[in-house]
Amino acid sequence: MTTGMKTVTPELVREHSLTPDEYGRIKKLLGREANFVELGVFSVMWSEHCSYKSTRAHLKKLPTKAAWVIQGPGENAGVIDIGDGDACIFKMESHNHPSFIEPYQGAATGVGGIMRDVFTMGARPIAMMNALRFGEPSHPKTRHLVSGVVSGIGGYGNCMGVPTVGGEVNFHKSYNGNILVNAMCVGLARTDKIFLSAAKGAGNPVVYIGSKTGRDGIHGATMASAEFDDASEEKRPTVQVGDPFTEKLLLEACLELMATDAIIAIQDMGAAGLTSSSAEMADKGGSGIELDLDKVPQRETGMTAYEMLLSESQERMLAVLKPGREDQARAIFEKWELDFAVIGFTTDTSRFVIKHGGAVVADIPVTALSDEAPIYERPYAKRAPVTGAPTFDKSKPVLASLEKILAAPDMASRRWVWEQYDNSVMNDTVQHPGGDAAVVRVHGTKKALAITTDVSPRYCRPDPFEGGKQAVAEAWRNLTAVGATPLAVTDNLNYGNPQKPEIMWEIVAGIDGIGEACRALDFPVIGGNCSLYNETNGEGILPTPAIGAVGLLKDVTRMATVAFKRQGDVVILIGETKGHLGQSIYLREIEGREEGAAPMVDLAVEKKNGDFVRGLIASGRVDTVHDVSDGGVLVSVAEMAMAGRIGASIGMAALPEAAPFWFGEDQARYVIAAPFAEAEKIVKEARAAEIFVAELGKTGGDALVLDDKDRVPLARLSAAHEGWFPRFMAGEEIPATN
Amino acid sequence: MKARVFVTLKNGVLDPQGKAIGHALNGLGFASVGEVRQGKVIDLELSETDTGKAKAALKDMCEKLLANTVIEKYEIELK
Amino acid sequence: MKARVFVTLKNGVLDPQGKAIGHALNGLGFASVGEVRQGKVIDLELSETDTGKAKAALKDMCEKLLANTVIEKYEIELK
Amino acid sequence: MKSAVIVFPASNCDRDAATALEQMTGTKTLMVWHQDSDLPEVDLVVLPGGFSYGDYLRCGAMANQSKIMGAIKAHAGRGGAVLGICNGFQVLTESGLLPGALMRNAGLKFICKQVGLSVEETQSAFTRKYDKGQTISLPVAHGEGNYYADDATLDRLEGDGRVMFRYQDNPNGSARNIAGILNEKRNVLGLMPHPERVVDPLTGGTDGRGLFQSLIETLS
Ligand SMILES: Nc1ncnc2c1ncn2[C@@H]1O[C@H](COP(=O)(O)OP(=O)(O)O)[C@@H](O)[C@H]1O
Ligand SMILES: [Mg+2]
Repeated sequence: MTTGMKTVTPELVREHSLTPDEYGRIKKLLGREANFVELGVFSVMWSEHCSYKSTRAHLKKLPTKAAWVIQGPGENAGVIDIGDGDACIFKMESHNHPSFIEPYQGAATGVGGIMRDVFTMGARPIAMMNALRFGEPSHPKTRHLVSGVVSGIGGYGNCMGVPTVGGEVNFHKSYNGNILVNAMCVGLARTDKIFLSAAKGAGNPVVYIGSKTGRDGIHGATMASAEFDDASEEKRPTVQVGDPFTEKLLLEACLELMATDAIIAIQDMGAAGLTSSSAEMADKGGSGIELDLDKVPQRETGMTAYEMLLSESQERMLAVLKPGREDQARAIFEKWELDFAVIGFTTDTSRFVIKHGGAVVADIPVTALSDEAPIYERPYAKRAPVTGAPTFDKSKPVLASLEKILAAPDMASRRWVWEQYDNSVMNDTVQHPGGDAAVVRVHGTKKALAITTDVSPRYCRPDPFEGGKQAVAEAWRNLTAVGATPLAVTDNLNYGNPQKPEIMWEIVAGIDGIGEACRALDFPVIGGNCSLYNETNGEGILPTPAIGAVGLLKDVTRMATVAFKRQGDVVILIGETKGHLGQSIYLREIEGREEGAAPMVDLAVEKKNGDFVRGLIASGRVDTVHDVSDGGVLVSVAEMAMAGRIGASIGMAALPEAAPFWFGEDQARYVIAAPFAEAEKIVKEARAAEIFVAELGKTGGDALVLDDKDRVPLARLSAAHEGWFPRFMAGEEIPATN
Repeated sequence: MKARVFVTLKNGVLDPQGKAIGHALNGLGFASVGEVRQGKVIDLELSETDTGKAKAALKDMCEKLLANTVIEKYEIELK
Repeated sequence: MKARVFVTLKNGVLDPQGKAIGHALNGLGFASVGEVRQGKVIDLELSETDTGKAKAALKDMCEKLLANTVIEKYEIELK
Repeated sequence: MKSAVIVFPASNCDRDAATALEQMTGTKTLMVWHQDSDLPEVDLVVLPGGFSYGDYLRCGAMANQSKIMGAIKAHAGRGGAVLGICNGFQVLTESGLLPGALMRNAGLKFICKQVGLSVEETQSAFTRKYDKGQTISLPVAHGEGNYYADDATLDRLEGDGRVMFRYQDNPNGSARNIAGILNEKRNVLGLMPHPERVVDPLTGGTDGRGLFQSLIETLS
């Protein structure tokens, strides 16, 4: 038996990404030098990923409470009450780095990981979303990465039989060397059947379930260690391979076990595998834990304690059972042909004790790995937000600009992407990808969940605070636009290196912006994930705080979609248009510049306008709504027309300048369509409520007609909108910009 | 010239397919079957006549396209 | 004993994957590449020590599970 | 009509099939585990969609080795109705209950979308409620739905009136646009599109109802 033990030197400490100060703290907590295994354990538990050491102090400022919140941040996923004893459990997580190295497996295991976070809490996953950012389309790696990531997400999610119902895709050069793959999973459980990770009590069996442990994904920081030198490169893959088949069995087996009352606590093995799952469970339960690694099911021979503790093999879970229930649990896992082993027990010593080959190889106070982990108030340097309104060429014809925008990489239809995802399995998908929010029915009821992910990174660079606010507001707006009551948020904060004061400021301001919006909109944050150090060659990505959000439709038949439904409906714009072109899609795609202030969100107006629109949908008066976001009003109208295959004739009298009105990205706006009589009433009511409202025109025909004079056939717009993605992926088109 | 390229997962990389096949074979009563690994075999016709050049080109093809060297290894056979 | 099984598409059965690979290789500038066919290679560890028995068992495995003889053919190699 | 849905490891449209059947028949659907060796007494056996055994090796190949397959073959042999949807169709071709094979989509990508189908034959327990030549819209969701058979087999299928559905705009490269076929005795149907996903206007339409109504009328 190789113990894998070696002496801890300053060099080794550094290789584990721990600072000398941090190691000093470790020695103090242990009252002695750490051994090699312990050093490995500390390095992963005190890593940014597990300890949130740069962001923890700031994340505390986010609002996390509401009457409907059952579980806020801190568990594997957040939980909200959606009435009738039903709970909705959801979370979003990044798999950025692995997806850049190996797009298919990186994205696939990202999907698998977030699903485990959700089903470990007792939920059956019912919907997946993904927020993707790639480098500019002309970058030589982009197409390969898009192709691999999309098929990886599909490969895993489709096999699991969980519909992937939406997401985002952006292209920007800041992601050339660092793509973002954020996956979100939404599940359903009963409020009285939610499983937490607190391993309370002593003497309870700790069981290992799922796949065997191999040398997968052992932390890159440890790669240089001599212990591995004899083995070939091949022995230490840094990228994990996903096995969705096993995950599907694991899901069914866990839900079957959860239907019994045998479980005290359960947690998936995610980052830092066995180490973090066991340490976190003991920490939350206020107990100690003792594991015998010889009992861990192993895929390879000769694995050291260090390797087993740090392995990130996928499709594994750890559970603490009530004593005496081992056989009941084992029978379930054997039926599903999964590994099952009792590998330890809880203790009352508050220590994390690991045995291997009969010897104790690690013995650490549990709190040293959790509460005592360092927290940094990293210095940050405020950068003045970019201000000012950009200039633009007033002579550009509006409809030609529209056509160009609809075919821009960030604006073109994502059909190529979502047709590779099974978005209707489980038979409850009411709104498929392509609308403002996905809508998924709560099985067997008339309720439904609305789900969206949003952020506009191009606003977050010039103004991280407003950008953070805007991401939340847009998510809230997208849920509102289908008629749902927005309930809660999960965030995925993707930023650069927090040790750079300017980046740290982007993080702090972003969190502040998110917090302010969530408070104003009564939209608590119930979970999230931070992905920092997203940089290549010292260049950070655009700040990308992705917001995943869920809302509730009490009656799914009272719902709105973006498609125009009737000829002759009046098209109405709700919300004020000042014509904000700073950082807009128009400016970037038509003028070729990224300039000016990001749009400001007035949260009070946002709430007022949104509540008004939602009221119209809920009362059954309006069934056609689209929010106004990227590209502005004209893009929204065009999307509604293309979706419904019904044209429109619109116009605005006495516009001083056309482009700001049609393409400006002012916030808190919606386009709705309703039959004439209803529309008249709506306009009156809006005015009475002091909500900006404007009649844009009427639906009908097969073209978009502007100001009764310019027209463009819908078929032409659709061809432009649908054409770009498939052409790009076929290698037929590599645009120079963006 | 004909060439055959084998692309297989590196040792230590999980092979879910191989695992499932092994399991299924055991289930069918083939008790003697131990570990199973699945890979790809790619047969190519080459107009190249120089063996050395062909080998070099094939290596290049493997590195660039045929194998994902993050998780896979390859072998080249000329016939 | 180690065995290697090749499962490839029968001649005449269209192989879109092979075609796509050939196309991509040509696109990468490997002009000498003609037809490409992709198949599977399955490596098995067998505890069986009798070659004859192993071969028979492998044939049986191919017929029962490893190959779909409607579209595929197989070759067995013992090492 | 009493029906059973077979559950293989990683079947994932099993619940969808059961729900659709329950909605259409008003009776409970029985779920049968792949390890069982007997079928309950039912009129219809459904092999559902999904990724049995992860679609590893070949779609449907490992599911075809399940214990329950013996009972399914016996049921089919007695003239009992068998419906294989998507992965279920793949299991049926692997088992030899239906001819041909389902290969990787010609475009090499998984495809999930609503497709137009023409109902080619109405002389069957599965399609009698449709009109001959009727166009219906059903979703497909598969990576390997490219139907292949040699020309002689294809000619025979067509000659016998056993091609039940054809794609109007072939999404996967299937020979002769075939989306669904019957066996010789006309009691086993396999198809790639998902009729069970279109029985509710809220979630995609009602064009799949005709198939279940046909079965109910024939088998009840
Ligand atoms: N990665 C993706 N996966 C699935 N669907 C996607 C993805 N990206 C975008 N979509 C879908 O395409 C539609 C348009 O996306 P987007 O323009 O980001 O919408 P919005 O501006 O309303 O947030 C949405 O329905 C979205 O869910
Ligand atoms: Mg929207």
